[in-house]
Amino acid sequence: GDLVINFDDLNPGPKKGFDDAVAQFQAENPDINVIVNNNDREAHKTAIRNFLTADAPDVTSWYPGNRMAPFVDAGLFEPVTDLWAEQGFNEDLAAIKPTMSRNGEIWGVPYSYYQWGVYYRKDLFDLLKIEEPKTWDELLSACAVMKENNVTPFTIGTKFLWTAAGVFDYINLRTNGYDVHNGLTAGEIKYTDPRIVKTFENWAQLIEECGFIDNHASMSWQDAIAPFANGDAAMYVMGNFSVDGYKNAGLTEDQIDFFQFPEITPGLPRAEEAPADAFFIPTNAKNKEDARKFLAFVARPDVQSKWNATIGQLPINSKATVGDDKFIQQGFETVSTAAGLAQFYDRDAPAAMAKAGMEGFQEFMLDTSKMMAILERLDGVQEEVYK
Amino acid sequence: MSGVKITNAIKKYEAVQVIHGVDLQVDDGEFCVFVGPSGCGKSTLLRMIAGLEETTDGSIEIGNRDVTRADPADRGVAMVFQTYALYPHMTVAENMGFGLKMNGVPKAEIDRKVGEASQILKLDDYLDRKPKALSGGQRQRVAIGRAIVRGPEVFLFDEPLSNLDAELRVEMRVELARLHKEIGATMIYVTHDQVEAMTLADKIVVLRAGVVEQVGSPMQLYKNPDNKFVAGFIGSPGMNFVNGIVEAGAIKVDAFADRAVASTAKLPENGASVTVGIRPQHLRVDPKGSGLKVDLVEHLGGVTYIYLDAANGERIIVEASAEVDAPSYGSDVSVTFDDENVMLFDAKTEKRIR
Amino acid sequence: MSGVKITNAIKKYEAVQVIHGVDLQVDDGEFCVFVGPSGCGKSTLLRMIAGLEETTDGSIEIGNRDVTRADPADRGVAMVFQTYALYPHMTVAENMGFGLKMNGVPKAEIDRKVGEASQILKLDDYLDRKPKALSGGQRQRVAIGRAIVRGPEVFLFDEPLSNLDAELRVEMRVELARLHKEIGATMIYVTHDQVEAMTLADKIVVLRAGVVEQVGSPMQLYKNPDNKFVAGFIGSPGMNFVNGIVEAGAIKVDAFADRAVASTAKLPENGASVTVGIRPQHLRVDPKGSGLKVDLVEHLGGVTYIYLDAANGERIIVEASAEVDAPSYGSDVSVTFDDENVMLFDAKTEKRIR
Amino acid sequence: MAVTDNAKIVTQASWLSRNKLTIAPWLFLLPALVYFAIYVVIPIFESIWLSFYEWNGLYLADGTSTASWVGFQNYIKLWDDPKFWMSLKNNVLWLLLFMLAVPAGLFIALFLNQKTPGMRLYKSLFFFPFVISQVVVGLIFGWFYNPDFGVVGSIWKALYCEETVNLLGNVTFRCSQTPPDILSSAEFATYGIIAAGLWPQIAYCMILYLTGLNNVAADQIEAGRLDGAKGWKMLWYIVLPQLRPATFIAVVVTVIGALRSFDMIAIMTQGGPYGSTNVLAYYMYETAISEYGERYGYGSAIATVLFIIMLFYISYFLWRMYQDEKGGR
Amino acid sequence: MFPRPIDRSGFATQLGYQIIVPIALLIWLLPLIAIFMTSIRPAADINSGNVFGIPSRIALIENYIAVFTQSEALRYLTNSFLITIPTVIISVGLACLGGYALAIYRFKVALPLFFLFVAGNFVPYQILMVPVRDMSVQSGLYDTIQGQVLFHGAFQTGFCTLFMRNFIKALPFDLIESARIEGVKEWKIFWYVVLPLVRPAIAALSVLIFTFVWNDFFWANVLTQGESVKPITAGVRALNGQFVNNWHLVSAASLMAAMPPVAMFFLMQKHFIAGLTLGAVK
Ligand SMILES: Nc1ncnc2c1ncn2[C@@H]1O[C@H](COP(=O)(O)OP(=O)(O)OP(=O)(O)O)[C@@H](O)[C@H]1O
Ligand SMILES: Nc1ncnc2c1ncn2[C@@H]1O[C@H](COP(=O)(O)OP(=O)(O)OP(=O)(O)O)[C@@H](O)[C@H]1O
Ligand SMILES: [Mg+2]
Ligand SMILES: [Mg+2]
Repeated sequence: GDLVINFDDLNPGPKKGFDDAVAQFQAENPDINVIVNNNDREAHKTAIRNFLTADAPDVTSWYPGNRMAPFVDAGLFEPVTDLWAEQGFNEDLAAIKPTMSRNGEIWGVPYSYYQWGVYYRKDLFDLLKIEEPKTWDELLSACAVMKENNVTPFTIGTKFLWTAAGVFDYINLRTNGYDVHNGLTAGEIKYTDPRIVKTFENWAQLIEECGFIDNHASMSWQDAIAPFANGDAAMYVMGNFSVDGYKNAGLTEDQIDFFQFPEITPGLPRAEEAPADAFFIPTNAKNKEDARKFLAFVARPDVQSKWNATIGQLPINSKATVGDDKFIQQGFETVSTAAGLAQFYDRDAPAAMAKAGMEGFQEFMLDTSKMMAILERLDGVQEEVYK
Repeated sequence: MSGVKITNAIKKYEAVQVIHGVDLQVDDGEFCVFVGPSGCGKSTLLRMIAGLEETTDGSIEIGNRDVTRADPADRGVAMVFQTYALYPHMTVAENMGFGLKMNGVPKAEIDRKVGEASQILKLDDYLDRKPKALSGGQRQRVAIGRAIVRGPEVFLFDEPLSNLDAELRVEMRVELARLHKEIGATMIYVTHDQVEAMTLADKIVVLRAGVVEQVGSPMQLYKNPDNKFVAGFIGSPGMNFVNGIVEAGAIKVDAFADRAVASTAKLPENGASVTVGIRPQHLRVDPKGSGLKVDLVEHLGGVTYIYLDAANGERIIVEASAEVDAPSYGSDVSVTFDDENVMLFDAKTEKRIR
Repeated sequence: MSGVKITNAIKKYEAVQVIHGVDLQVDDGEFCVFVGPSGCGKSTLLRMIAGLEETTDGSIEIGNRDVTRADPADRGVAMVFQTYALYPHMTVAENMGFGLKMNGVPKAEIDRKVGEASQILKLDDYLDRKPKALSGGQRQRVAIGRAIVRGPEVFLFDEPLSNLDAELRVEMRVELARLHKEIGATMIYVTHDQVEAMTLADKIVVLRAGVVEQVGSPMQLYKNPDNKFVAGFIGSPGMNFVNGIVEAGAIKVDAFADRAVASTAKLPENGASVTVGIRPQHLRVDPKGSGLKVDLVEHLGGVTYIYLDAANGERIIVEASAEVDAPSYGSDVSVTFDDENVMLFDAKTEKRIR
Repeated sequence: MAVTDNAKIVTQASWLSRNKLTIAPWLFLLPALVYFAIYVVIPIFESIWLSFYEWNGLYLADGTSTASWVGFQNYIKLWDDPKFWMSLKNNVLWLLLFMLAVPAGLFIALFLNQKTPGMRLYKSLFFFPFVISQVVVGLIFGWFYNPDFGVVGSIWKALYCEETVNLLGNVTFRCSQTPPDILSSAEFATYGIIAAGLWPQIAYCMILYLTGLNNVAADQIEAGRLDGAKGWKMLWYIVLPQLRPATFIAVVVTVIGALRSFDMIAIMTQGGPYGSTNVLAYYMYETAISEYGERYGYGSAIATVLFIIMLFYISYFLWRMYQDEKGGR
Repeated sequence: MFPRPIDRSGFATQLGYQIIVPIALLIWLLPLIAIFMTSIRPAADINSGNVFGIPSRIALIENYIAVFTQSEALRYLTNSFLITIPTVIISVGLACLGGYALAIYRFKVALPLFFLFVAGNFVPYQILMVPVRDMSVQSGLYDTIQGQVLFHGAFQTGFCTLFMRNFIKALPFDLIESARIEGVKEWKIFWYVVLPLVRPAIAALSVLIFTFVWNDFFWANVLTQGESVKPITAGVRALNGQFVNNWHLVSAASLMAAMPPVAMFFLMQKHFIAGLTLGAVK
């Protein structure tokens, strides 16, 4: 029968990865007629709220963590706990299982994730004789060298807010660890908690002693690539998807490299940001049988290997193989050895909180002296949101 | 038979009553003119006949059919508006034929009727023009043509000439008179131009505040008005009115230097106040007399108006022929007249004393 | 001394010349009326005096000051517009005092002057109203009051009464005459209403197509017009014009059934065409005669107009007194008149033949 | 039989024709009325109703709404919501500053109210900004303000920066002062957006005034000239009072424009930086259907507040209209 | 005329005025000129910071072609037309009927109903957003051209009715009465007498509504999600995200979005301005 899949990425790479996978699935299941609705990511975010009730596809892409919570709570997703058991996903996809679960059931099947970390201009580092910093102090001293040479250490574009959240997440993960991240995004830890304050103080130090480019608040993350590409800024805290952007800006693989965000609190188990993409079956799907087939298919090691090789991301299935791209390799290394995987601030926290929090981060980056006022305000929002 | 008969017609706009029970008979083929001061209800009455205003009470018959509640279209009337109400997007021919066309009259017949009407009105050369390209008089003619084409029993005109300039007005007035003679239909005509009323009407209806004051032929109204209002309203310049006191079978009038006016009318008892009316044409200035001061002399070429002020503040206008030497400003004069030209009115009821 | 002297004034709008060298002297205290057909340049000339239109060439003096290039406000003139041009957002008092206020006159003095003017014009009770809340005549008075308050040397009026209805017009006309007598200022007045011109003017200026046709007192123009245009323009109903042929020291007129008209004027040679003019008032209908067909008889109460058609298509209007029995429609009549009332005009140049 | 039938038809027809002036208007009006009611009138009440619910916009799988009644809770929350007050404050700022469009429009209109050759073309060119989509205006100004690639940036570079090469030999700029980042500054961003919004709005007011000036009674101007009013006095005492209808409508459209300010904000800042350029219209949108929103009840409460504010103007406008109507036919 | 006509002043003033006006215009339109200039620059100019100067090369055609080939601009433009034109037809058509009813007939609720349309026209969009969006989703009109047309049509009907009613009200009522006396049926009066006379109003209104709807951005956001039915305004925003730093392309796309209303304005200027002032002022 017909299998309707709503997908959410029109960018060439991801689109190809998906299309290839669909083609393969189609080839393997000639009796199933796959119909694809591919939409822009932002549009998809709006659309899913409607199509789940009004015009449900059989499979839709979506994100785990808090992002799936409202749909799960409204009973709009079909649990696939049994599928996981059947297919042995509980073992193969173990790392992601917590974020795919809610209310004691598992709700979808992930096909990919990617690492975050610090991308840097290797040629600049070489020129300034700087090593990849492993610790906070190393980072700060590296910054000092850069600044002496008129190089802005970090580039960033915070116009759309979420990039700042990435920085926050990392400093927080390194300052307080994975549990505090989860506690905070779950509303269990207040923003004025001394541990979070510490995170912000570290961030303030980073801004003070390293520094971000000027005018980041008027730039998108793509805009922020320009100074990086031009050599005016040396580092970029980003997700792996940005590599394409660097290359488009004319940088070669030799000029850029990746390191894990340096350690801050010594001895803390290292957790990483690694947002995952997944497929879900809507409750109102018409062809759930084939939908389950597709979900099983996308989790297959061979499928994930090939797919992620195409899109330059990391497969989740532990049996899958990783592409030979240098960033993928490093990412795999980073993520697979991590003690915990965070989704992302705006996926782990509920929407209203995430919005307020990210605005706070942006404001903080523009004026660190407002720290306490911001944190108190976020406490207020937190109280409201998690009520 | 297509006269119009109005019986006790009443019109109310919500609480306000504007027509207070009008009874009127317009005979077949008659040219009837409604006159009266502004706001007296002339248009309203006309529009009630047309069916454009509902008649609150009473009845209206046209040619013996009771049309009080009939649709305007079914009354056999045609109306010419003050603004002409020509359809600006249609040519003259289309304007005239529109009503017929909408009622499904065959094209050939429309053309024939329009042709006839345009011949009567000398509009043949303009049939393809839009109203914009016509002069005021021509537009007026088209409006009339539109009425003629429908061959109504009764023509209604609401101040059809008031938008024309003085010269054209005279011309169109003459033309209307001829038209009436030609087609002989019943016509009801609203105006507040005296001259139009006097020259066109077979029958004038003088309205005041929604009430008919007098009905009659122009000369009847001019020569034999029923009351002070009609007397003052008909004739130009208006009749002079001064106060008089009945004294021993005659009337003593201050303004006439106490000259007693003899009268054949049934005078009220001695000492009663009456209003004495006399037309400017019937007065002559007597430079040897006294009691009236010359306030203003207006020479109009053929005729001269002399404004006289009486000691008691009353004002008298004398119309003199241009040949007569006018008295000079400020001089003291009196007036002479024939007693038979004097009309008397009750000072209170303003009714004519005959 | 505040007369107005215009010397060879010329006005051009770009290429079009609308005033072709006007020379005119208006004496101090004189009431001068400009008349002429629409578009002849009356308003333009007046506005040139006011300074609202630039004078292309020539000069304008007011009270011996050359003001040809002066600002309107500095000419010592006040103007009353046809539309009144009252400021709708100001009360009557503010309207009248505005000019003074703009010239920095102290408030107390403004109030005094406005008070005076409003007394003259009987506007005391309306000082706090906005123009919207006034009747047409009252508005007109405010417009005049605004002019009076400024105490100008010259008052200019551009058809000030033409927006009023007939009755009010008469009333305001009389009032204007009185006002002129009262303040004695120079007034220049544009109208195309004949009656206004005849009754108000000390001096009438007849304009045609930007050229002065004749200047003179009303009676001069009426009795002794210089040309056919003036003769036809002044007097109502207009002078009858018919064609005549000079024949043996007299004029043979078709329309008069070949009755020869004797004349003391210097006649052109025999056989020449002349235009014969005679006013309707000077004609009498002779029911026993023939040659003219009665086309229409209009009874106006005091007076009756008889429209006669000659065989050659010429039309003659006779004004008869109401007392005279009018001939019936279609009957064949002739007219009689005194030869001395006939005026002759050159058929080509239209100049009077004296 | 046939006779009675006929009689029936006649009476029916006559009932119809007798009442045709009662029925006809409804037949003409009904399509527009029903359609308008469905899409505009009823939703207003639905929105107000919804503002008493908490709802994340989702329906259960069976199609029933997940909304739950919370009474005045949303309004209470609003009262404590700093972003709401920030938005309201910005709305007021918009209202006040947008009013500048009125005198500015008047000024330009006066400047252009001449009949020299080519003036018609100039006038219409001046009118351009109004016709252009606010999205485009927002983009243009966003680019204008951009401190790096935009016009402000270019000017800044020309003034305060020198061109050098960086470590890698690429061309770069060293500036003695950081350029103003208008749209990222909490203090200035709102002003920046308002300035952009004023551009088309001034054009709008200008056209209203130009037509107004066209209709200024020439005779009153002339009377004023005879009365010695010149220049500003003429403007103040004679022209402006006559322009009152134009001014009224310019104020109305400007108020509405200010309260509807959505497009510019959506394009230029999305309410940022950190909510400092938010206005009720955008905040409502953000709360209800943006990525981080989905609080429909709360959004409806914001919309209701906005609606109530607008209601004052609507009522005032209707009242004025009613006054006019009373005078008419 | 106020201020005093300049052609009455001295030559110097006249000349000064003739010089100042174009300069003022230039400053006034600077933003537009700037983006036009940008839209004809080659990418290299932007990158090298030549934003203001003379373009190193006129890349007009190239840039505009790039916009079409590298993005969905063509589809956005088509969508805009598909949304705008039917909207104009629907709203103006209904408003003619409704305005006629409200203007010509005396019935008690005419004024309140008229005010309802007027008020609806001033309502902030936000108050309609949630229910309209929800209704569209429920009825399957969400994310369709029809959905947008239907909403815009309804909303603009308010303004159009206001406009048409006032316009028809200003027609001489005698015309209607005259037709009634002639026995013309009500709908025929509407069709043969009123409609031909309101043609100028229809033209004015159509241009106006065209511009309003074309320039809509809010509802495009609320009622659509995908590329396929987005109008150009929303499209330009999307392009802005896509053509990061390619300001020459963004400018070209923006100008393209602005073009139809601008062209409309230029062609129908008289009607447009009449519409604005008439609709508003009356
Ligand atoms: N629709 C209406 N509602 C209330 N009163 C009305 C209406 N129409 C007319 N009137 C009143 O009815 C009276 C008569 O009006 P009508 O128009 O018949 O006067 P008229 O004699 O034709 O006056 P005019 O000579 O000025 O045309 C007036 O007092 C007028 O105010
Ligand atoms: N601004 C102008 N440009 C060109 N021609 C004009 C202008 N104003 C008036 N005219 C022309 O000048 C002539 C005289 O006009 P003016 O207004 O003085 O006539 P008028 O005698 O006052 O007429 P009316 O009795 O109709 O008021 C007319 O032919 C008119 O067309
Ligand atoms: Mg009337
Ligand atoms: Mg004039």
